[in-house]
Amino acid sequence: MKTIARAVFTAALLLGTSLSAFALERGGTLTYGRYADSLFLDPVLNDANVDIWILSNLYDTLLLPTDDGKGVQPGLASEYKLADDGMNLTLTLRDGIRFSDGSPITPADVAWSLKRAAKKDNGIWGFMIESIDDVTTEGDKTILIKLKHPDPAILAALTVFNTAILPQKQFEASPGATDEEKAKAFAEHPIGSGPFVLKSWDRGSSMKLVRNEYYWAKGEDGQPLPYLDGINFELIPDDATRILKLTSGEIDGAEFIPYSRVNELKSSGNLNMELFPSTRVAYITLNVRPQLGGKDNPLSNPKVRQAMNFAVNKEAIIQIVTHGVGKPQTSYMSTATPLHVGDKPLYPYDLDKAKLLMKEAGFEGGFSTSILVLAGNQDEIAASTALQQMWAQIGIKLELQQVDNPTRTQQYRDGTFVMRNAAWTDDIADPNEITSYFVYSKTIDALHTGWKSDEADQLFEASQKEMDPKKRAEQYARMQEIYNAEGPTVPLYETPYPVALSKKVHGFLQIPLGNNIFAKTWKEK
Amino acid sequence: MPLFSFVIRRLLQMIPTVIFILIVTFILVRLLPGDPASAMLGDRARDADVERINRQLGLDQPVVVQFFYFVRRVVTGDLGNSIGLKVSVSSLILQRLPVTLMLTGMSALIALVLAVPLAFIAASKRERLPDSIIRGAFQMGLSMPVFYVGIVLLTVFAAQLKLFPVGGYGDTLGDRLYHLFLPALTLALSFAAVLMRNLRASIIEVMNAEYVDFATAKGLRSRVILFRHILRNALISTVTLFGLQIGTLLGGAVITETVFAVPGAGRLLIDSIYGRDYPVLQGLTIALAVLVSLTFLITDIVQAWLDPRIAR
Amino acid sequence: MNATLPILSIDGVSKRFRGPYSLMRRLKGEPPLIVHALNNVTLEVHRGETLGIVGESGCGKSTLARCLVRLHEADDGAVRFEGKDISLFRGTERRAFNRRVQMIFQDPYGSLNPRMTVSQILGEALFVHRMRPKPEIPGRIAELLDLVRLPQDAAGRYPHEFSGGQRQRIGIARALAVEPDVIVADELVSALDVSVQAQVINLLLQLQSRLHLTVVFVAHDLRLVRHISHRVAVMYLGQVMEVNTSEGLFTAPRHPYSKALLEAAPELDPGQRNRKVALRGELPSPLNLPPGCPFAGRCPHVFDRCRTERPLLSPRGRGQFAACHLTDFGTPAPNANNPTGLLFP
Amino acid sequence: MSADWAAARSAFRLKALPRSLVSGGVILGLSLVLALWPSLLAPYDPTAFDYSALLAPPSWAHPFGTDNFGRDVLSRVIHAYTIDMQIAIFATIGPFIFGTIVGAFVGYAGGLWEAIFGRIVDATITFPFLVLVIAIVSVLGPGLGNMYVAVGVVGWVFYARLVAAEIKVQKRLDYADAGRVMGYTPLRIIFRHLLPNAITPAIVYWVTDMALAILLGSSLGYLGLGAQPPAAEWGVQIADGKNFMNTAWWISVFPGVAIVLTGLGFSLAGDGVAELLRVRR
Amino acid sequence: MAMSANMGPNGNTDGNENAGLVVRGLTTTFDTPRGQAIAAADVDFDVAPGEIVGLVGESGSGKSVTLRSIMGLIRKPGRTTGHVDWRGRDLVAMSSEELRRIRGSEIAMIFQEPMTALNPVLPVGLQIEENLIAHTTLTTRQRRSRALELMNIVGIPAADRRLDEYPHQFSGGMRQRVMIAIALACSPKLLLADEPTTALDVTIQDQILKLLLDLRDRMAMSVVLVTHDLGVVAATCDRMAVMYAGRIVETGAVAEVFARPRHSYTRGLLGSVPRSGTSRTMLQSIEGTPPSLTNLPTGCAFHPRCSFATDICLKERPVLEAVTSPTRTVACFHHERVAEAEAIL
Repeated sequence: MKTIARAVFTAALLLGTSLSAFALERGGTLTYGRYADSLFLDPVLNDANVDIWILSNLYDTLLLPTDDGKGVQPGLASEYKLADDGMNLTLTLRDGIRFSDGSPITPADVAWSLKRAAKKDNGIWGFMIESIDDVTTEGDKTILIKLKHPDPAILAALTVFNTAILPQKQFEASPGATDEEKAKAFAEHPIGSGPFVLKSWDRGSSMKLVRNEYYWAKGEDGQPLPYLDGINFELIPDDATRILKLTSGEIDGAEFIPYSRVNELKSSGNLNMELFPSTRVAYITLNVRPQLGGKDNPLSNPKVRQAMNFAVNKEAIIQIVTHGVGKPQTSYMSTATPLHVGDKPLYPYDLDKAKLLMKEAGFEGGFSTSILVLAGNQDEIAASTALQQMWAQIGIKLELQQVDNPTRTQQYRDGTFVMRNAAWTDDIADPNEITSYFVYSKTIDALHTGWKSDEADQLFEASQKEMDPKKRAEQYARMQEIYNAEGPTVPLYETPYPVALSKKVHGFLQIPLGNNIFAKTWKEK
Repeated sequence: MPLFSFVIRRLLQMIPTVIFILIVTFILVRLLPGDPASAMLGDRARDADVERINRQLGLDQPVVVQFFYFVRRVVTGDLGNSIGLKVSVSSLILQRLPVTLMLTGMSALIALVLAVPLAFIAASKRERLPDSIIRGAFQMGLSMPVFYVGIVLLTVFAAQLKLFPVGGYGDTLGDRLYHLFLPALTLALSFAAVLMRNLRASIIEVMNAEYVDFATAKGLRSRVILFRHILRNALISTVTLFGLQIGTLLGGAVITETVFAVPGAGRLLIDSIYGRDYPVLQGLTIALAVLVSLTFLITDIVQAWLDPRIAR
Repeated sequence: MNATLPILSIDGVSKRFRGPYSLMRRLKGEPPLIVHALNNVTLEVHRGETLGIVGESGCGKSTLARCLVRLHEADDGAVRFEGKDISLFRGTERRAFNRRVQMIFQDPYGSLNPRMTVSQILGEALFVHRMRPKPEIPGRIAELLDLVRLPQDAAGRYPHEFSGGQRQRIGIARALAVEPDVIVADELVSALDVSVQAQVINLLLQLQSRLHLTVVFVAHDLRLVRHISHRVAVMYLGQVMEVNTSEGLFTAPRHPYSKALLEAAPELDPGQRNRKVALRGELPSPLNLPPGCPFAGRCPHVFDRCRTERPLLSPRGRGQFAACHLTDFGTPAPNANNPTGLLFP
Repeated sequence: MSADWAAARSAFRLKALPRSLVSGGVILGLSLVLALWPSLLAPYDPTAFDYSALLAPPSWAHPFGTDNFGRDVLSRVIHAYTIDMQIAIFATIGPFIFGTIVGAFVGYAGGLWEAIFGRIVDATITFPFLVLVIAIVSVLGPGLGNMYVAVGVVGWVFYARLVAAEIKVQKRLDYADAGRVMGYTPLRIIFRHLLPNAITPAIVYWVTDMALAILLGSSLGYLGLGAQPPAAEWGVQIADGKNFMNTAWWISVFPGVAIVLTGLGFSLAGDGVAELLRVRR
Repeated sequence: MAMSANMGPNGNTDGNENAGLVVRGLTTTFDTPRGQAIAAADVDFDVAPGEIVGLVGESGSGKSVTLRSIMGLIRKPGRTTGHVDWRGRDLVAMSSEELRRIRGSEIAMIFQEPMTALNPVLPVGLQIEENLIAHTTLTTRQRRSRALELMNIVGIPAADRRLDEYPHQFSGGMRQRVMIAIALACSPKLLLADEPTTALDVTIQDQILKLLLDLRDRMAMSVVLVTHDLGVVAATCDRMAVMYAGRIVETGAVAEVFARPRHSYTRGLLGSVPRSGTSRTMLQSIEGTPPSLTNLPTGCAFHPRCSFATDICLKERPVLEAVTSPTRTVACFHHERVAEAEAIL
């Protein structure tokens, strides 16, 4: 842990020196173009990335992820200590920290917030802290967390948005009978302890944040963060429009720049085209159930899957889809995910081998199959169109089916889909989340594919309690080996987060977990 | 008095229309594959999560029961709460519909401003060069997909010439009008083309009417003949078309609002389809149906006002 | 067949149309406005004769013509063809009736299907009523064209290629194709130019004697009606005011309205000018019929009884009927108000 | 027989064709040729990738440039004629036939039928057309076949409305009464007499509706609900090229031109057909 | 008739005020896809002050076109040449603004179908006042009272209320009265009437014709009355001109022409109309149909239908020449033979 902390410190220092090349300026409002609006600003009950990725600006957590997304650093808790048996965690709150309404943050608020987050059926994120047994307080600064079992990921879990600390009294004073109703009311005017406060929200149009006067962290100039007076999130779903608004100077930053535009914006004089390292991987999910729609499913044959993998020219796809921005996957998890193993691209393009495997699998003549594509999603269309061409080489005739998201999700959940495009981003600085979904069959049937490896399941269960980092790393190495060899996915590429910012904007960061960090952002006048 | 009974009759006619639309919408949205929970929760949801949410929304009830509850709520004026956005549907509609109204209103205005003088020029220079140019240009306007026109206008007028903002929606009224100009123009082009075509034909027809000859024989000034006798009569048939096209205009707003990042009802409608946000979809459909029906009513009244023969 | 039996008889036929029913009227519980197009009309048409029906617009003469061919069904009373109520005809009986009673229409532009050639129009009538076996149809078409004196090359042409008079001939040929007994001619020549009118009238006269047709000739032009008819019925506001022989009507009308109608028609003799207006006032609306005589409002001879009691059509001498309380109106005895002698020297 | 000769001469007599019909017809004729035999003119396979020429600007080798897959844009524009002309016809012919028949009956029957039909019309025109089509396509699944169904479910109403209105006018004319006096059956009067005279507005609308169908198909293609990749369709192509408007304008501009040109062809032809079918009296 | 001086026509006439209307060589052609149609050719006629001249002919004979040409109402693709002298000024050569000042004030026009000639969406009062706005300096109130006065002159009861009504609320006869009121607004010296009674019922026609005669006397104006009805001419006009295929073929005093027509067409027209005492006999019709204006026969345009025609009629076109008196003209090589032929009556 220490080495990580040191690395972070060094990185921060480097970043700091590079920043100090400019004279830091405080004040001003940053206008940031988002592709979709948030839905629900409750950290526990929210459902989607559109909420998750900006929540840290409103709500603070006890611990914070490091900027590389792999480690943990102090947040509202200035100190934390995990007992040697791994069953107890002690945290100490910072001095004088307050919520955005000025009320002090007490251990009681913390205990209540964590218990609410851990409560079964409260939202869909509780699984990350399912190990928490009880939370108690001691004095006016100390929090004791008792675990059901040793949890190697508990520290990382306390950086995740759903463990954000909310003021118990104000929350419970919100109108409504149930927790959900109260949360609905509370989330309209959230009170947290993040660097910003929600000022106004015009759903589907814009969201205005202003600086939180009570935020605890200090900036480089020794004054409290954030530097900005406020942030205006403007909702601009159309990619081209979002970029046009940025280039015309109407907004200062824009997220989700299409890969096709990255090189163009890079060469633009007044923009910084940022490619933030991410945990994002893009892949094709294959349904490997032996029978599908009453017919034998060729995809259930691992050799077929390997053949399909070998038949994909990843470099070409990276060119076509990401315009060179992405890179080939070396494991099912991204290189930015802790405990990632792998140094060379999976399944190098090898048509002969693919054909051979098809022959061995008894599908020399190929077969017809289909893939779900999110309607209108240019990346998925491009990737699938390329796959259609590539797999045609080994006799697989691929039909593209564009559907809307709910339709796709339903087929996915029902396990009736054949293939689908998919992408994944970690929410926690630990490999357990992605592995639980991809590999472990008991979460959602390994991405609803019906794939199952008893060995991997056992390894995963063991790793969830394994406190020895080295042993845990070995477990993950083995799981990656199994999955990468015969798993139900065709890994395509991993990509950074493409964010374009005006040259006047400094200090913005999107960490590999996706969180947009505006605390240290400042803007030249 | 005849106008009054005419209005009442039209209002009564709206009732079966709205009920019909209500039933169609209700059935249609429930035929859509996927449910609100799937739409909301995305790929990571577990089955238990999905079931819990559908139970909360009452979607585990039989469809007939759902419809009954729905109608009961609508009758009491409650359109329910948005599943995705977690606010009441009525507040959402009140927030979004005015934007779309302003957009369609503006584009209707632009279309009129474009179509009326040009139709007159085309009609008076019939079969000659100005007529051919005007008709050709509008023909093209009619043949271009709305999204394409939008992108082109955006690129040229906003990004290159920087005459207009790229999109979005301002805060003050003036600012909003300024922001909505380009999207309104986008919508207006094809609308103006339809209007122009119709108006040109009716101006030609009216020009040949005997009362225009009679007006000439009375020694009236040409300006009087043009405005009082030709244009007013020519507008009568165009008013109907104008009303009918409002529905089309609202449909076009769906795409325009997406391209120009205008937070209007059209986009909300699409979002609610994609989000399987049943209450919003239903509420919005009712609101739009009532709105369009009212537009028909207003155009009928305007027509009755223009043409005393209608309200007998 | 009984020779004295009229081929068509109209027994007390009434026809009403619903007028606009405004919401205000509905709310007030008032019944919808009713247009009384025909009001208890009784007439007979004898075999081989020409019955003229004359009157101004809105008098119901066209409605009556349409009732005769079942384009309208009578609300009250009955139209009888050879003694049988035509509204009871069904199936083959109805087809036979349709064949035997034909109509020729006013509008030479609207009465022919513009998308059918003349031979298609005629051929269809022949085919549907199986007038001739299929191979003989072209020959029959040629005969029909000859009959109405149209050139043979007319067969392949469309209606718009003909003049108005020629089109009326096509209409006549279509009616004759099914070899009817009765022809109802509704304003047959009123849309035609004077010189062409004469041609068509002459043709009709010729055809009638050659084919022994019974003709009901409906028109507003008194001169024409007089010229072509054996007997004339004068209608006003849905009622028959007078039935008279053609010459009887024109020399001594038995109803004040008939007389006014005759006086209003400009004479062809410039020496016969006068400056007196024949009949003042407007035609009343058929929406709200007065309780008494429909002509009471404009009649120069009106007296109290006319406004309360509706006069019935009653006999006035040989073959003459009138609906007027002045039963001796128009009798040969000279009358100060009757300048008949001045009109017809 | 001279009458027959006259009939034949009259039937085949060439009317002076309206100018707009000629120009529209030329455009549509060429479009149809491209639609039927795209391979004759398309220099490349429209779905073949060329990794060595991604996003190549127009050149002699690729007159319209290439797209992000290195596919030849010219070939794709040409091959798209097959799909788009198919959309124009298939999306409209069903509604045209069904709507015409329903409209003919409703217009002739009047009364209660007309009142019921009036409410259906109201409801249909009240509902934004595009939204309804999107919803129906979402229910049925994406693809051209389902798009035709969706357009048909909504579109027949417009034809029926036009035909019903015109039948109502025509049935009051004397020639309809002449048919009744002749004892012709209602079916014969409707289809042999009234419809040929009442159908002109529907045919004119049909021609322009085909252009609208292409626009709708493109809009749905743009939204991903129409033609499915790798098929070339103009709306899909424009959607593909949307992100390259600044760097590779040729991807979306040429299909855009094709849409406008074809739309123009249909519009002109519509005007021309209206002129040609105008009843001469 | 009381009328203040400023309501009359402009006083700046520099020509002979008593000359009336002199039409010379008036020719109007239309370019059609099938060639040039000569709708009116070389039309010469005069109208003396206070005179009613009837312009008679069948449809397409050019009578309405002649009337519209006088008024300058011919629009593209039509073209008018020749001279129309009105009080010493040529209306054809005049600037459009000059013409506008004369239209509606010195010369007024009424049309056949008041339903289409009145603007359906404007109240009739406004349509009267428009005329006054265009040609007088009357105040709003004066205009209103003048409108009321006009309504009374033409015999519209309850004028005060009816000024605010729309044309569709009037009956056919009343509408024609409204149109006459509009035409009379500025006390014109010449009234051009284009078939003013054709659409009316016979009793209403009688009223309107008598009204016109009455107004002519009261206002001392000249009238050109276009009609196809010889009865109307006989009952109303002082002199008449008969048109055929765009040309005037015969003119003269009404009584003379009726008594002894000198053109075979005039003779045929008179013969086509049924007269009393000729019931159910063949009418003396003119065979054939009027020629197409784009394809006129050579020589005399009437020769294919003329029973008097000889070779010269095929080759040469007869010119309109004075015969018995300077105002009795005819365009026929055989007018003597026609005049000698058996009388029609």
